[in-house]
Amino acid sequence: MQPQPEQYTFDFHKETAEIFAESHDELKIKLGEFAGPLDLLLYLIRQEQANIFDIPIAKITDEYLTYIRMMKRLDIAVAAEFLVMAAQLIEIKSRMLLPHDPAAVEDEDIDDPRKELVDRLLEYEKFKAAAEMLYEKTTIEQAVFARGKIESDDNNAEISATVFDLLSVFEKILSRHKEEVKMEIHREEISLADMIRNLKKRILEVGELSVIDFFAELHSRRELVTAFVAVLEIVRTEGVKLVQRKTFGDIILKKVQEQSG
Amino acid sequence: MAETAEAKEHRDIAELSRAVEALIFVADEPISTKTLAEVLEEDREMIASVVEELASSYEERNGGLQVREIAGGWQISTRTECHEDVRKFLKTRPSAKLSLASLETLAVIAYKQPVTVPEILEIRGVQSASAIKTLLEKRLIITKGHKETVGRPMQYGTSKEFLIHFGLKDLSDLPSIEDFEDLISS
Amino acid sequence: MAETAEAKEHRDIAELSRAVEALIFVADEPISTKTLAEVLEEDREMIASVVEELASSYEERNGGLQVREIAGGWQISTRTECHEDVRKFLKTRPSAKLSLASLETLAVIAYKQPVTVPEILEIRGVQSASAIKTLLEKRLIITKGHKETVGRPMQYGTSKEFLIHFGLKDLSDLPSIEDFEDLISS
Repeated sequence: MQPQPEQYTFDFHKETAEIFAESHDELKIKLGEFAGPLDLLLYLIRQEQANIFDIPIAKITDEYLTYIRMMKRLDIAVAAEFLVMAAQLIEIKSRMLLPHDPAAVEDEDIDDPRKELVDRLLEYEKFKAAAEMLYEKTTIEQAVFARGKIESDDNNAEISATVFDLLSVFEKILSRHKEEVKMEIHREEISLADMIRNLKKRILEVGELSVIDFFAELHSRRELVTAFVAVLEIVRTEGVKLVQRKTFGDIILKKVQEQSG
Repeated sequence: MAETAEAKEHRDIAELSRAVEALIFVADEPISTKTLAEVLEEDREMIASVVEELASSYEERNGGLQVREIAGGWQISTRTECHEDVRKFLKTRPSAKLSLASLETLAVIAYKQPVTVPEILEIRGVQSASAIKTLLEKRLIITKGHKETVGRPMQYGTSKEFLIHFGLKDLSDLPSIEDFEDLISS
Repeated sequence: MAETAEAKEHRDIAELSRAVEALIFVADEPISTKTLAEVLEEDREMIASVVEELASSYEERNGGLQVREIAGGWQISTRTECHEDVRKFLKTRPSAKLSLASLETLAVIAYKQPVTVPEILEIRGVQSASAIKTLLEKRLIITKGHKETVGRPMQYGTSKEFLIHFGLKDLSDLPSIEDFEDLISS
């Protein structure tokens, strides 16, 4: 119940959440987020300088709920796990208020409604400390550099792969494939009649047209088939002939010169 | 006769040391004593002692480089003292740090591997999906097959890149999780 | 006073030499005296003498590496005497590495097996002939008999080595899209 502004800082290498309290019910978050409900709980317990084996559950629950409410007010999405923990805290709090069963006095430790939570917090705290250790190690490693690329690396421009890579690559191929299929369906609308008209116009414009060039403009197999049929059709019905200047050379579609006939 | 043999042996070790140094240099990943022994067709113990000797000669020389054991192999790298100059030259900043959520998830995976998503959730008390995705993408963790329980959940473990990234020789190089318990309770 | 100044200068040169060595080591290309001088904010003549000194110390040490002047810059490289061992090693580098084309082809084969070359072409949209050859050579895939259709094309599937390389117990252990669904949607 301090009326003065107070400042809480939480220093995990300035990477994680901090809560600034300007007045008792006007909390402000600074930097990041808590990594989870257990992270937040540990923070609140530390702030109260409470013994983890004897958590002042009513007080901590109130503070926890204040934090959640504040997040909501700031439009920060509150992960479902935070709400689940809130419910658990309220439940523990209410069980703590129940009168003690005098018959169970000897089993007090086991019956402590907080016990399960304390176990989880202790387990979690170990890994949090391990995370901090990893953080320190990676900081040291960032000061060490491997050699620059040398010529021999070029001979081995390969990547190593994991099962995750295998699956993501497969996913990518499938989506790439889907796009192609979509494109093909889109182009299907080019009819044989359009293709013939198109082709005829091109030949009349320039006098002759390379089949290879014309086919190269096409994308889908269906278009190629339509174009192929169109070529046959135009040779059969219009004054156009096929010319090949050398064996295996390009085939030219040539307008038949009327005066030469 | 004995002297000649000795002289020959001395020359051989120097030669071997040269070859070892050259191979560690060209390898683009830490190179194991085993691979070195195979390529050089030499006894593994012999190679091991040559590498140790090489590493300590770098140490004595106190230059800009070091030979160090990492991720089950040997690597030549710059010394930490030179990091400012190197960074300035490479124009790099310390690479993007992992978020707290990713680090926590990685710590759980490192110590509990092989471990499933629900098991990580149990310890962290929060979903770790996006952290796991990040760690997979950064290749710090790899899948370790399905667990033979209901739903056959995927199991995860740490990768070789994990060891390299955190400067660890192998997993046993990690402090034990119980050490943290003592740290917390003290 | 004079002695202290001298001591300081000596320490500085050692430090400079360390930095120069580290920079030459991390540079992708031969690094010029000019660049070194700029990065280290030092006099060019000073750097030139430090580099020369470093090069001759490598010479004296007679190890597996040399500092040499090439293409207007300085570079660390292996000594020519070691070329046979180096070449041998580069040839035997872990065969477990794959190009992206091979990886794609392998992914298609793994998830669609048994599968023929035309079917792979259909899925990847690119010819996979050389990738298939590589995968066969690396023993990651094997032939699975002919498909009883027109032309009786050869079918391919993954091998036992594939399972070993990717740490899978059997093919059912291959992750499915569902396994990562939670991760990907997040």
